[in-house]
Formats: sequence, C-alpha cells, structure tokens
Amino acid sequence: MKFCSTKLINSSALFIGLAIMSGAVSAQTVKIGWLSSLTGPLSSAAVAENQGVQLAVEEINKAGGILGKQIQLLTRDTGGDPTKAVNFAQQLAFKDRVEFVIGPVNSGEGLATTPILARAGVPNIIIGSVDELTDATKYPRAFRAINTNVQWISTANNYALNTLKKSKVAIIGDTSGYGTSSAKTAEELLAKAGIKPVYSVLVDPNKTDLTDEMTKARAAGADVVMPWTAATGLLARILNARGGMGWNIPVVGHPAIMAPQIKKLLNQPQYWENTYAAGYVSTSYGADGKLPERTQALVDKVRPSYGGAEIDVMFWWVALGYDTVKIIEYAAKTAGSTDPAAIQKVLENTNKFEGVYATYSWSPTKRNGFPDSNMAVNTANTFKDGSFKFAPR
Amino acid sequence: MNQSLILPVVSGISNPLCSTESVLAERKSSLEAVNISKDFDGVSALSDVSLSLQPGQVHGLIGPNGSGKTTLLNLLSGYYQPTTGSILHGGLELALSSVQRRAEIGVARTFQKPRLLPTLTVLENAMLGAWSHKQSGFLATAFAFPQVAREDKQLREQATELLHGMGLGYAIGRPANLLGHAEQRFLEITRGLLMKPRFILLDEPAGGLTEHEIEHLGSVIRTLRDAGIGILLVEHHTDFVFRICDRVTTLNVGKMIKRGTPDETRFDPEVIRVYLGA
Amino acid sequence: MNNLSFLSDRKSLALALGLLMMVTVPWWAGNQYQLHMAALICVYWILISGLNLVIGYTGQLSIGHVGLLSIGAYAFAILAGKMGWHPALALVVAGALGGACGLALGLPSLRLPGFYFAMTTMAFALIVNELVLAEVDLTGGGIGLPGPAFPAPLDSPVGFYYLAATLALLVTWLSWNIVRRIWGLGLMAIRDNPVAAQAVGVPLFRVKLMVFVFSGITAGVAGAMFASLQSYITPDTFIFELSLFFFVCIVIGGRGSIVGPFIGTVVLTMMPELVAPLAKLGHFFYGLLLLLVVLVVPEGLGRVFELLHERFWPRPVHNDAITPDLKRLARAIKDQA
Amino acid sequence: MLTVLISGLAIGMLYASAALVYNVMYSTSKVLSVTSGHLAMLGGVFGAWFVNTLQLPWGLGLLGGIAVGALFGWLTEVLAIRRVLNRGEDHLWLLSTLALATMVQQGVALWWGTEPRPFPRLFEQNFSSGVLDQKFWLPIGMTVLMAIGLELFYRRTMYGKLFMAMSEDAFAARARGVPTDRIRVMSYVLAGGLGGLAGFAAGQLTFAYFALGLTLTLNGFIALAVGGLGSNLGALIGGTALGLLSAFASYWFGGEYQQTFAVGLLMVVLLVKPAGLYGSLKVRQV
Repeated sequence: MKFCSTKLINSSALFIGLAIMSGAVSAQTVKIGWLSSLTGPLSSAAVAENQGVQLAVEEINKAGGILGKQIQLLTRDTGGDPTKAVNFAQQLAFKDRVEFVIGPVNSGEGLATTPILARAGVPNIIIGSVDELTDATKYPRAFRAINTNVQWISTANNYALNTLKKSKVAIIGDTSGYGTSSAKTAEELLAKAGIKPVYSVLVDPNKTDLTDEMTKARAAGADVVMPWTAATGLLARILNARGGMGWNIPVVGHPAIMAPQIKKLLNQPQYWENTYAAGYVSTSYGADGKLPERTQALVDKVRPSYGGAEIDVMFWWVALGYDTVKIIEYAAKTAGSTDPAAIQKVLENTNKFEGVYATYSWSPTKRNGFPDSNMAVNTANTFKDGSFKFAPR
Repeated sequence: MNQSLILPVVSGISNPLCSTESVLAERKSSLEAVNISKDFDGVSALSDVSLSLQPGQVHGLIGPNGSGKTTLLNLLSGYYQPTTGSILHGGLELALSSVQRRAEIGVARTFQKPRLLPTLTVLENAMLGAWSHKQSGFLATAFAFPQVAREDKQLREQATELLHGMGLGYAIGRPANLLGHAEQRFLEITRGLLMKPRFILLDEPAGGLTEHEIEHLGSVIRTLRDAGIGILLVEHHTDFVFRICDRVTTLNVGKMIKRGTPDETRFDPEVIRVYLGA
Repeated sequence: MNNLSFLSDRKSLALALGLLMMVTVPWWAGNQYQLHMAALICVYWILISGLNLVIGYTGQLSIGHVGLLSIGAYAFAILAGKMGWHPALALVVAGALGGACGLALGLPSLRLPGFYFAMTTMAFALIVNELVLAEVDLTGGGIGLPGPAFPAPLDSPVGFYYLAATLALLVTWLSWNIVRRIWGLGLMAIRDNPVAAQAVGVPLFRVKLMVFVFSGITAGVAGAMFASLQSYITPDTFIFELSLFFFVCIVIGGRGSIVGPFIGTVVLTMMPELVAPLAKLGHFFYGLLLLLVVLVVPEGLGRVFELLHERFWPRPVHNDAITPDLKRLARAIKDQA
Repeated sequence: MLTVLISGLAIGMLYASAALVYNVMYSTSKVLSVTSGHLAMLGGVFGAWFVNTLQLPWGLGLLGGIAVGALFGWLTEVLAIRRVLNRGEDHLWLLSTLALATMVQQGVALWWGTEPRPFPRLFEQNFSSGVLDQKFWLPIGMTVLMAIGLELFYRRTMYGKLFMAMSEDAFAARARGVPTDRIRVMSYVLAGGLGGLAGFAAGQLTFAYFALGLTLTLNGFIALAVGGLGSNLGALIGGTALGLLSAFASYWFGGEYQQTFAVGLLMVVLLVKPAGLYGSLKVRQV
C-alpha cells in the first residue's frame, strides 16, 4: 500500500513535470497540430494535402519561421476513425498545447473534433467540405479554407442546368455518410432551381455493376447524370455502365470523378469523355494552356519531390494543404502573436488573402473563406500534371 | 417441489400383485419407464422396455454393449424422448419434458465420462448441483440482496458437508482438472446430491475404479439408498451390481430379458447365455 | 481467475488500490487529454463488463455489440439533443432500448450454434449502420448528430469522468455479483459443458438470453455516454472494427475473469495513443494480438499470472485416497431436505 | 431488367463460391473459417498485381492467384486450425480464424491501398456486350465448374472419398488409418486454391479491393446457411437466392437496405428450417 501510494505521487509529479516541459517548449516554437488520415480509407486526399503542408512548413522555417519562432508540426494519423480523431484532438489541444490545428481531413471526423477544439479555444483551419463544420457563433475560431459541399454541388448543378441546358437530372449517391448527405443537398439545391430529379438513387459504394441504375435513369428520360460520391470504384462503374450502354449523356458531379485513378478503372479511356466536375480556377489551364502563376510557382516547387516527373495527384489537394499553413503564418504575423483571440480577430477581418488554392475572405459572421468566383468546372479527361482544362462554356 | 419425500425402505416392493394402496403409494413416488421404445432414424435401440425405480432401492441395469442401457438412462433423464411408451413419476407424464424439468423433480444423473467444469474448484462444481432449487433470481443476485448472500453461504455449507461425507474434503479447493479419475466420479455424484435428488442415475460409476475405491462407492450407494434415494446403477462390473442391488434388470439388443433379484438374475440361463457367460 | 472464492487480503488490497486510482485520476492525470482517455476507458468498460458476461462467462461469441452501442448513442443524441429530454432520462431510455434490442437480437440468434450466432450478431451491427444511414430525418444520416453534454457539474471533463467512472463501477459491481454466486457457475457451465449444465437444470436459452439482455442494457448506457463524450456521432464512428476491439479486450484479458478484461481494456485503449507505430498498423495489430493469445494462452493473459503464481507459490497437492465419512454423508443429506 | 438478373446471378455465384470454400474446409475439420471470403479477395488482388503490375500473362496471373490462395489456405490450417483443434475447445477456432482474417485484410489494405484497383480484361470482348459480358459469366461459369468439380472429386477420387469419410466421422476415419491431419491440410490448401480461383474469375466484377473479404465471408455464410451446411448444391442455390434477392431489392428499393434484406433472408430460413434447405445440423450431445 505504502509503496504504491509513493508510486502514485511519483507518477503525478511526472505528469506535472511533463506539463511544465511542454509549456516551456512552446516558448521557442509555434506548434501546429495536423489531423490527417494518412492511412485508411480516403487517405489519397490526405497524403496529397500532407505534401503541401510539409512544404509550406519547411519554407517558412527556412525563412526564419513565424515571429522568429520555428514551426513545430505535430502530425497525427487518425486513419479516418472519428474516435481516434477526437482522442488526437484532445491530445493536441490539452497535452501538446498546440496553437493551431489543421484538419481533420474527413468531414465525419471534423464534425466530432470541431466542437472540442472550439471548447479548447484553439484556432482551427477546416478542410472538410460538409457545411455543418463551420458556425461563427458555435465555433468562432474554426475557419474553413476549402469550399463547401454546397459550392461544389451548386457549381455542378449550375453547369448542368445553365451551360449544358439539361433539366432532366438523375442523381446517384452512395450509401456512405458523405454520399447520402450530398445526394440530399443536391436534391434540395435543384428544388431551389425549380427542378425535380427524374431519378434519384443511393447505391452501395461497392456495388459491382451500375447498369441497372443507369438503365432506370435512361428509362426515366434523364439527360444528365449527377453522381455524388467520393468512392472512385463506384464512379468508375457509373462511367463503365454508361459506356457499355452506349448512352452518351453528360456526367456532372463530384471532383473525385476527375481523379487519375478513375482512368485506370475505366474499361476504355473514351468512357471518360463528356464527363465534368466541379473544380477550381486555381488548378485549371487557361485558354493559353497556362496555370495561374501562383499555382505554377507551387507546381515548380513540388516538382522535385516527383523526381521531375508529372504530378499524378489532384494538385488542388496539395495547394490546399500549402495554403492552410500560409493562412496561419499570415494570421500570426498580422496579429503579431499567436494569441488565439488575436488570431481570430485577424482572420475574421481577412479580405482577399491571396493563397495558391484560392483567395480567402472571412468576416465576423462568415467562416467559409472560399469565394464562389474561385470555383470552376473542369473536363474530367483533361487531367494533366495535376490540373485540368475548363469545361466548354 | 424441493422437499424430497423419503419413504421407509420396504423390501420386495416390486411384486406387481400386492395391495392397491401400496401400489398407489409406489406410483406416487416411483420413477417408471412403461413399455418404452426408442428408434434412432429407423434403427431400434430399445423396444418395449419397462422399468420401475423405487425410492430407497438400488436398481441394477446390466447387459452387453449396445443393449440400450445408456439409451434407457438418457430417456429417464430426458436427453432423449421415447418413440413410444411413457415415463411416469407420481402419475405425472414426463416422456416429453425437458432435462431441466426432471432436474427440478429430483432426477439426478452422472455420466460415463464425468462432465465437470475443469477450471472451477471441487466446491464450485458441487455447488452447481443446487441450481434447480436455488431461490435467488438474476436481478436479486445482481443487486446483491441480503438473502442471496445467505443462500450462498448455506449452499456452500451443504456442499462442504456433502464433499466431506463423500471423502473429498481434502480436495475442496482444487480445480477439477487436477482431479484423479475416482475423485471426478465421486465429485459428480456429490453434484448430483446437491440437487436434493429423489432418484440418481449412475452411468457406470465403477468404471476405472480400483477394488478399494469400488468398496467405497458401494458403501456410498448404500448410504444414499438408506437415505431414501432411488438409485439406478448402469454397470458392467456385475459382481459389484449383484452385491449391492435390490433388483436387477437385464437388457439385450434393446429388449428386457430378465428382471429380478440379483440371485434370480445371476442364475438365469438366458442372462448367462447372452451376457455373463458360463 | 476464480471469482467465487472470497476475496483474499491481497485481492482486497488490490481492489482498494484500484478504487483509489480511479477516484484520484483527475489529480494525477496531467491534463484534460489524459482525463478524456480515462473517461473513454470507463465508457468502453461499461459495455465490455456487460459483454464479458456474454463472452467471457457464458461463452457466446458476440461480435456485434457495436450495433447496440450505436443504438444507445443515437437514442441519447436524438432524445437529449433533438427532443430536448433531460440527459439523465435519455441515458436511462438508451439503456432500456439497448436491452430491448438485445432481446430482439438474442431471441432468434441465441439458439444457433456458435459460428451462426457470431455471424448473426455481426450482420446485426451492419444492419444498424445501414438503417442509421437510411433514416436521415431521424439520425441525420451521414452527417450524424451532436452528442449533448450532461448538465453542470457533469458537463466539465472532471464531472463527466466521475459520472462515467461511477457507472463503470456500478456495472462492474453488478456483474461481479452475478459471477461470484451460483449464477456465475451456471453461466460457466453453459460455456464449458452445456450437457452438464442441463443435467443440473440450467435452462440454457433462458439464461443466455438474460445475460445477453443485460449486456444490451450496458451497451445502450455505454452508447449514451459515448455520444456525450465524443460530442458528435456519425455512422463512421461505429465500424465493425470497434466490435472487434471490445472482443479482443475480453479475450486477451481472459475468459471467466473481470480483472483481466479490465486490464485488457485499459492497455488496448491507451496503446495506440502511446505507441504511434501501432496506430499505423491499426487493426492488424489487434488481429495479431488475438491470434497470439489464442495460440499461446487461450485462457487469456490472466492465466499467465496464475501460472506464474503457481510457479512461485505452488499449491500443495497431497493425494490422499478417498475415504467417505458415511455418517457425515447421511447427516448432510438429511439436513439438506 | 435482364442486367439486374445477370448481375444478381453473378454476384450470387461469387457468394456461392465462398460458400463452397466454407464447405471444403468444414468437411475435414468441422470448422467454419472466417477467412473463407478473404481467400477470394486475395485471388482478385494478387491476380491484378501479377497481371497489371508485374505484367505477367493472365494465365500465369491466374495460377499465381490460385497459388496465393492455396498458400493462405495452408497458412490458415497451420496457424489457426491445427493447434486449436488439438485443444478441442470449440470456440477457439472462431477466434483464431477471425484474427487471421483481420490480419490479412488489414495487411492487404496497408500494402495494396484502400482504393479499389482495376482488374485486367481476360478475353477480347466488346465492352458494350451488356449481359453477355465476361465479367458476369466468368464468375458464374467458374462457380458452377467448381461445384461440379468438387462433386466429381468427392465421388470419383480416392482422396475425395477420404474427405467424405472424414466428414462423416473423423475418429472412425482415423481409426481406419486415414491420415486425418494430412487430409485436413490438403482440404485447406484446396479450399484456398478454389477461393483464389473464384476471386480471380470475379475480379472484373469486384475490382481488386481489400474489403471484399469480409463482405464475402458474411454473404458466403448466409448463402451457406440458407442452402444448408455441407451441401454444395445448397451452396449454389443459397448463393443464387441471396444474389438475386439483393440485386432486385436494391433495384426496387435502392441500396440503403441491401444488408437488411440479406440478413432478413437468413433469419427467415434459420427460423423455418434451421438446418438450411439441404443441410443437416447434427447435434448429438450425449
């Protein structure tokens, strides 16, 4: 008994010691927590974003860091599991005492971590697209860098309805969390435009063949198919079904349908034609075949890590990751400190901060920094070196 | 249903032609198999066998391998249900009732190969026998109502007493998987006794025991008999059977070929022919 | 590990120590993160100690309890969140609902042989997730629901921890009461030798069902606490691997033990947090652990300590012959009646 | 509508093949291995790896897929079955195979990635051939062949007869001098090979995807339980029923309730006829 009680005291002393130490460390560095899902499902986006984050941190540290302090990046691999994400969020906020948190990548995790980080008062750069993630009153220090799901969907809808002049929409979502919610949002937005989808279905992301659904869509008289799922397998099967049926109608939907790995899953390359998705001005080749110079500059910086070869990931993930750190740098420099309140003040009065991925503006009432004007529609099969051509207008 | 009624040991009860009231008394308390037949998918294992197990009587059941001894025992204890015929206790039809129901009525049994809980102690194995007449329910136990502890203590003492009585006192805290063969057999009988049985069916209890241990087994069985418990003894060890049984039933290929006192059985030519040998 | 023999001094000392540790966690936990982990362990344990009766004692291998956890969590989030009930009430209802679903699942499945049962429970977990996703209006579908906090003072990390710890202790106490009495013997008889269990009159199905419903209730309560602790629940929280985790905690802890699975829960919950590489390996690691335990010490790690114990303090095995004390036997039988 | 039928049939036959794999392992060991579905997953993933990554001709890829499956089958027997059966506690094999299944699934996820990857086209065929597409007919044909092959194997060959003898009564077989341990190993290798074959045949349907295993383990089991444990005909029928059910269910009601329907089928069958259509759950306790 006695022995153990002393042990207990020791242990508590140890913990206190740790706490002090961590406090001491944070004196010379700026700690940024990076909740990433580098493994597990949907890791591809996270891996690409991680490139950008790492690059930005190296740059800034080479250039002398933020406010003379080196950035200490604490990467935590959540494996896409919300429970782990919550644990790590707690760890970063209360054990490691980070000044900023980037992420997490998946909305499912973000929905769980954002309230926690808000309670801890840690400024949080949101890179999940689900709309519920930001709320100026509930999560005053959560600022979204990525576009919202609504922006994606409305961009796609807008293109389908107004540019392609299609009105008989078939919506295909998957039964995963993201799929169900997106399909729902898509229907609501269409309803706003006074359009009711002629056909709408949710399918299992691992369903082996989409011919039935596509046949029904055709039977329903659809003239455009809008898939809302991030599951590459499913997207590829939709395109394969369309190709197999020889049914040449446009497919407009989630950016994942432009992902290079889709190409590999297609029965024939031409099945990728007449396929469009919401994308970004920053990662689209202009009429002159050039990228915006900020993007081009970043591409050149990243190139070496690809051994000079072509970039085989969607480059906007990299750009987004890069920007998240740059936003933090900008906020800290402008505020002259890493005091959370000051950071919030700066960020919510940000007008047109020019990043690579987008030009961000937040206000005291607005936490979604990504402007509609930066959205674009790309043609899927124009993937080249990480970016795309604009869809025909 | 818990109190086992104990009748005085009447000798030579089983003469079918005796006064009606004693017949009723028997009926009331005996465990009877009446014209039982059992087929296993078409193959007959028992046909038209009757057996009446009286309280305070040791009833031997002998016969060559595959003559249906264990089948009959399984029918009495409820693991099988008879194809035809009935199993009665005190005029109560049991043929279709579950094993558990018979445990409640007070039919205990042991197995050819003792079935104990290896990781539990001797005491715990014995206590398990008290299941069917314990009073404390699941919730009462979960919330540790006082009477639960009281009952537990009581069962513990009963088990301890019985174990000492059976001569297992020295092993009381030992896990069952460390027990010798004889110890296992005796422990299984003790578990049966914790059931407050009216009848206990022993499936080859002397199997694998030394002469000395068989002696002890015999004295134990006699003690149980004197306590008014009816004992069915399925055994190959015939002179042991003839030594302690009051009645002996002999089976051969699923049919009863002899029922009588040990002496009648021992010198019955048919029994000698099919089983005992010259 | 033998729960029926009365607590020896060493055991009660350990117990006292354990309690002291639990009560003092908020003091020696360096920060809120450690407190969160402690609370998480308690919440997991609420479920696992109930599940332990099913798996560890009755030997029914349920790999679907994440489904019951999910039901409890959503019930709590919907009642206390959307409908604005008092969290305490919602907690109770979540437990009751968990129990009801346990009953609904147990009725058809508990009669089935082991593998059939395991697969059915697993399928149940999948179905629950499927329905949660489908019933968008009720559960928020893929977006999920916020898990409401308890009223002050239970809304603070310390307060919540004490709530969780109290419930964990309560459930532990309940299951301990079960296993140390004759009921525990009945359960283990079902696990180790159903035939013998029948012979002494244990109604296999009824008892299995009772225990399973009990575990359903604890799972429901755990779910409610989980929702509140996580502060937000989505379907991707309740993955099959979580079931596997509960399962592994019990199996490596040791069948027929309460302490073992508890240690298992603590260690397995902390390990990925402490040892980063394991987080990468993820569930591969659980698989490996499970395999090692099954192959090396199927009785669970608890058994290892027993073996060591017997190694250093061997219990004297003097083989005296059986010599019945017939008078005592006769008396004992009479006294019983 | 026809495509619903065919795709349902194809996926159903894949389930059936998983059920066959269950049966082969069960016949000699009375073990239902959780790894049954993962064998097919391995066949698909390694098939794709051999052909797409290593650029082997698909014939070799096929052999490779079968080999990997057989290897893992053998591994299952050695690691998860042999020692556990000697212990004779009937629940342990469930734990050990579950453990092994988890390990192989996570291992493949770490090595191969969690995104589905393409599987090579085996025969020259126009992609617009709809219901005649090889991606449907390969798994269907292959599973039927497997079932017939197994029946012939059991009836005609010496080893097949030994398998049967063992599944009838292992002790008696051992007593009659059948090398039961060796036969058991063989059955697991055979099961592994068949699983790999099935996974390869269905590769174009499922893509090379790490999570296929658990799905097949569950649905294959449902097919097995519906058709009846130990019966290959039952496996085919159960698989077909399940495949068509989920196909039409998701065609009429959308994909949200697929699993619910599948398990509904299982529950109904188990309640009405616990032994399944053609099976026999022999439970002799005393």
